[in-house]
Amino acid sequence: MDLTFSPAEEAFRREVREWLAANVPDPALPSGDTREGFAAHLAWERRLFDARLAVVSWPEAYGGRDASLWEWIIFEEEYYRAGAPQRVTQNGIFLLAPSIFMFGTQAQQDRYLPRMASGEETWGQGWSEPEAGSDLAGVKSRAVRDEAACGWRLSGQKTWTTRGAFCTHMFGLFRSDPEAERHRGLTYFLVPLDAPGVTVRGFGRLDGDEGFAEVFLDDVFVPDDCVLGEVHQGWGVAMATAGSERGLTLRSPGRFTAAAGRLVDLWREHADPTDSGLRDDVTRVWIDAEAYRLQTLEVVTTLSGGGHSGPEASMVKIFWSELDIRIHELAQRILGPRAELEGPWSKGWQFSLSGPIYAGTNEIQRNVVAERVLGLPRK
Amino acid sequence: MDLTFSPAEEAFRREVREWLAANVPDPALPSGDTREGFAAHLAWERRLFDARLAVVSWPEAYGGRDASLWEWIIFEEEYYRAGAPQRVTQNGIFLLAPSIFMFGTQAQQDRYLPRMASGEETWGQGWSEPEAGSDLAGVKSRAVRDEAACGWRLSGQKTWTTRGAFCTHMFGLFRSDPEAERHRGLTYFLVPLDAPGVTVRGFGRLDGDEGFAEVFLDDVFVPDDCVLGEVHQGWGVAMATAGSERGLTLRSPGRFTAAAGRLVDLWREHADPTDSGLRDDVTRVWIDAEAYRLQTLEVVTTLSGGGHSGPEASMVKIFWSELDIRIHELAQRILGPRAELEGPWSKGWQFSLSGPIYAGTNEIQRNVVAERVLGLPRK
Amino acid sequence: MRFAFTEEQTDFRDAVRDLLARECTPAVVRAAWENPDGRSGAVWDLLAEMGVLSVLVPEAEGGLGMTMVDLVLLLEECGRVALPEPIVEHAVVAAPLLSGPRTVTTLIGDAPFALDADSADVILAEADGHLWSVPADACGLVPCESVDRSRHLAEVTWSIDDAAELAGGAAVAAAFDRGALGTAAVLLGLGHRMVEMTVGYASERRQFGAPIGSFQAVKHHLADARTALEFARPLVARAAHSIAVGDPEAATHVSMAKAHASDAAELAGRAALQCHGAIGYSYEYDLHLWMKRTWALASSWGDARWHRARVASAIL
Amino acid sequence: MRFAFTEEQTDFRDAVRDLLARECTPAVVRAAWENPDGRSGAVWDLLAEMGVLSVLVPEAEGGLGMTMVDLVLLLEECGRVALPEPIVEHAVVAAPLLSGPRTVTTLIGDAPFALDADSADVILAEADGHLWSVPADACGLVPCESVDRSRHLAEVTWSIDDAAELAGGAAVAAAFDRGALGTAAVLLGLGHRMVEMTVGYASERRQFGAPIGSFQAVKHHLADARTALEFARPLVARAAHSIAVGDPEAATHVSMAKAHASDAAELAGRAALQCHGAIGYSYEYDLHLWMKRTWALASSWGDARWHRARVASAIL
Repeated sequence: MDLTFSPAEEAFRREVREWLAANVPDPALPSGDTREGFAAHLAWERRLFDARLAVVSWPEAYGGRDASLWEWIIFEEEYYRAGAPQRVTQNGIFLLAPSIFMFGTQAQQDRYLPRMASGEETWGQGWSEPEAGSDLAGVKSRAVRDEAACGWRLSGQKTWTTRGAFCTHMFGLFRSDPEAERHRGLTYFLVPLDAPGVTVRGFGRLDGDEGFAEVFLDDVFVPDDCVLGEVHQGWGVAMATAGSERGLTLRSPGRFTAAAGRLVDLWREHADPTDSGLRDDVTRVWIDAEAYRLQTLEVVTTLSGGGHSGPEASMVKIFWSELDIRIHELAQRILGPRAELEGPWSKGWQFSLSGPIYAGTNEIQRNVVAERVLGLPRK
Repeated sequence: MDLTFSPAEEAFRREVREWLAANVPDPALPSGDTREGFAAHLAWERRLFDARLAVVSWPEAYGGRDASLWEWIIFEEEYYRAGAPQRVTQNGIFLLAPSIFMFGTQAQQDRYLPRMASGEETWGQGWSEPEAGSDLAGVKSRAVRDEAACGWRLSGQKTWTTRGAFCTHMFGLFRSDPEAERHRGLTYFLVPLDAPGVTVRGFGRLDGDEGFAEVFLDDVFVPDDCVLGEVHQGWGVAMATAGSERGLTLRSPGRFTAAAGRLVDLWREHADPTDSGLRDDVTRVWIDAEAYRLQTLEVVTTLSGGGHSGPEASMVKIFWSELDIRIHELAQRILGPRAELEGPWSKGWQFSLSGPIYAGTNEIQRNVVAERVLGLPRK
Repeated sequence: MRFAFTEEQTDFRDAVRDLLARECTPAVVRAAWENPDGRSGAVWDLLAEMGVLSVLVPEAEGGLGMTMVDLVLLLEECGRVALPEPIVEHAVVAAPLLSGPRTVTTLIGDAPFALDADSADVILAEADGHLWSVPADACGLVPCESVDRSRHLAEVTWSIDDAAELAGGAAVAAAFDRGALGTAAVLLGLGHRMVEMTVGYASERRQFGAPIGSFQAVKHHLADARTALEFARPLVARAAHSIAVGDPEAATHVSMAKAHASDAAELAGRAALQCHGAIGYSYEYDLHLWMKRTWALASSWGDARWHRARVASAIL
Repeated sequence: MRFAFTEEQTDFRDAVRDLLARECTPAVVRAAWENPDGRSGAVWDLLAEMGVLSVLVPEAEGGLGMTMVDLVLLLEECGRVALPEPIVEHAVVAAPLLSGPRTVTTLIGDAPFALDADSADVILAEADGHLWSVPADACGLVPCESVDRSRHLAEVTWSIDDAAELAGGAAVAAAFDRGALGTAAVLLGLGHRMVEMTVGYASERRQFGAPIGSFQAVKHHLADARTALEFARPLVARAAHSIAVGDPEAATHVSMAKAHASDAAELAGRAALQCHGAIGYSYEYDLHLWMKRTWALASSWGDARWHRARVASAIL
């Protein structure tokens, strides 16, 4: 057991910290879930990319640094500690890219990854449909083979596409074999949102920002090279992506240790220090953020040694999403009657409430823990 | 709305309070869930009966006072406030007797009720079987008609019979129609435990006291007048009894307001008064005990006006059982390292843990609330 | 002993419920988010006509001369429809002291801002242990944006030179207690409506081949919320009775009610959102109108911990 | 950076697990409830032979000369089988200071009583900021009955005249921290075993025509318990590492671990009992042996709130 970073890793940390100190916008950018804010965030993404900090763990050829998972952890810690802008590119970089690395052809990797890293192309997920939310295998959107045109024609409706009204592309599952049921006969497509037949309608999330979109597809043609992985094998590709969403890469510990740190600052500024109940609660979430960071270090040790992440990822998702709520709930309690005012804490509180819902509700995650970690019977 | 008791009710309160002050044993009796303690408790029950305080709400003919529900509430408040002994007769008086009043013949009422009130005969419930716990409709114990002898022959095994090793009688459900399934074809029997063919084996509950028994029945003959209600109609009788268990009569608010009061005393004696977190938690359970008391007053108002108690009783069961745990959990917290010692609080803590399990687990109760109070779909 | 409302009281409640169901639809609430004054328009006047705003005004002054017991039932209905009005400030806190103006709001206790001061005629303000009536147009207002956009909040500056003294002594504390209890009653209605909305949705919405309301996890979330609300109700009714009869422990009873109702309604909001899933998180769906009102009211007029601390100082 | 145990460490753990599974069966735990000394008999000597009791004893003194990192893995195994022994007192707290006697127990920190003082040879006691070695037969013992009857507790009176000074200064606090962390590790094992027992039972037990473990409510109780334990583990491992390398924040890390492990194990106990239902409430079923040990250890060596207060004074 060795809990120290190497001199090279510490040097990387210093570089990141210094660059962020010099470059993080002040005042903060407007919300990236508005049209105006999204544009401002893309400019920020471009600066990250130019500093080769947009995708540190990717190969140099695609704009990264071939950084290790440890360096990625360091980067994320510093990024959140600096209060740097949210990553509006995250659903591409963290959800789609791992699947492109795993299932994409060389041509697809070369085509999509650099533009994703630079923010030139931005991606929203096309998972949910009006009748298929938690039950993702219930998707009804269709892909019909167009043999003559060497491609597919997509129809149907996707929804809950994050920042879909501002993104250039969507990835998602379509039913390519109408005879197959549930998990079978689905294909994973990469869809440009400017293709003829696509209509995007943005809508507001809890805090009113236009953070989501419905995407209507009416006989939208995409060529064969927009299929990721094998035809009809999209479920496996999607599950790898969903694994990324729940697992390591999307919810780096830096996010929660930084939030717990901000809560401690808020406590110092506004709370009654003799209120031992509040002290206890603030300390509890601070410890939990540490526990989350340490558990991630265990997982990274496993992955760095060639191991895999399994259904334990569902525990991680339950833990961070509930921790995030408790952090923000405490902030609201400290703010008292001012908690209802618009501001970073009330926005954070509202955002935290999405945690137990998206990326598979926590109810589904608890089923997974029970059945696949503990081995309880499905039926 | 009138929240005052009448002069007559207040006079009754004074009488009860004074009698208890003069008669409650000091030091406290040994646990009624041991053989020795049970006998001591029966002597206490006899004194209560002689003072016409054993069954205040029953008719005078059976040893009661025809007291109103309001007077019953008053009696219970005073009883718990005085720290009077647990009622080892409770499963007869509170669970079985309401069904005898509702379903019993005049002869059965005359035969069973006075001896129950005086403690001469004591009753344990015969609901659960090894394979039928929460799923009471799964009982397998059989009742076979013996036409010649004008009675029934009972065989099978009951378990979790409270204080069964010390009781004289058991009430319970037996499958009288072997062709019928689940809720049908069951008959409700009153069984003397000294009948030939009955074997009783006591066993320990969580705190080690012999609070439960298994009852083995091997071709036990009982005459026809041991059937309560109609043959094959036992489920309805049992449901009325189970309603009593979950509903008003068994868990009178006095139990919880008294426990919350003892917790406040413990807090005064042992806790750090500047610990605002603990103050907050103690206050919360005290408020909840008050809420429970007030909600009972609402229910009694409804019942006194001729109304009925419905599936809302399941909310009551969830609430008191979780309140009881929280009261005792706080006591354990206040006691700190001394919490593990044998004593009234650790005994109370262990007993409180049975609350969410018996009388229908709280999981079952939540299903009832969801389906029958809220109207959510069963399947 | 009779711990129940009278038939007259529940009849009045039913009449108000009917009116509000008809007039204060979700569309009206939603419109208040965009209106210049953040309010309901005609619904306020209909409530005035019906007497709801003057329940606590003596009959001699043209009011109904009723008590808090009558009023909490009506306030629960106002919560049920998320009425976007300063109903607590006007009809509960101010009415017994000051009737006449179309809209009165308040600035008492530790409240950092006043609700709907921009559309009120008079502000009932506390200073130096007295309550003052201040014409709203004599006040300086600095708007603060609430997450519930129907709640027009403002920090208020005012001068005693512009004000008329209304009351002092025990009336000040009593006014605050009415506000806290009125808010508790509104929270009850908000909580019940959120549970009902969710039961409706969960009974229709199907996933994995079954209505999501048939899954035990959904059932148990909602059962817990409903149970919490069940035990808040008698605390609210008892506190109303204590105020009405002048019980010396009325303030403690109010705090018990507000603490429990705040927690119960917040629990209902959490359960409602989680059981809805994504749709509940959408700005276009109505749930958030109720949720945000719940958050605001749970932390107004003293939050749950503040009120429990007040109970603690009485009982510990 | 490598946050994992070595293969040597987990191999040792596996060997201890095998030994304990074979030798420290539930029957042995149950027997300890009736034994004169409340202990395991031969298991203690087998652990001594295997070196488990002298992990922290320097090699020069005949020990294994290992660290807390090695030891917490073994303690978790002791918890898993509910080993009825003063393993934390002897092997974790005392061993680095005092090896030789067959059994050493302790009386340090704010502990009101000592464990198994009636069968110990020596009591390691704290007074005046120093640690003293006191022959057990020179002490006065007043027995106190624990709900876990394998825990023979006693209030101890002793005289410095009978004692030999062992250590002072930082070693006193370090001894307490080892005890707290050792207890956290034992709690982890207790918690995991209770979850496993419950998974086994719930997979077999059928009600309403299905294994009760297939019902979502049961699944979710157990998933929550398992998740709480999952995040206690790295806190325990990190605190062990901090002690081993002399990290100046080791005491804070120990408190984080003990607080979290106490809560997680208690949650596991609650979930286990509730999911078992009545059978878990029976004295004849084994679950209560684990539950009662969990209650005792959760409130020993500082309970969760005590340890969080210590963390608070470091971070707030």
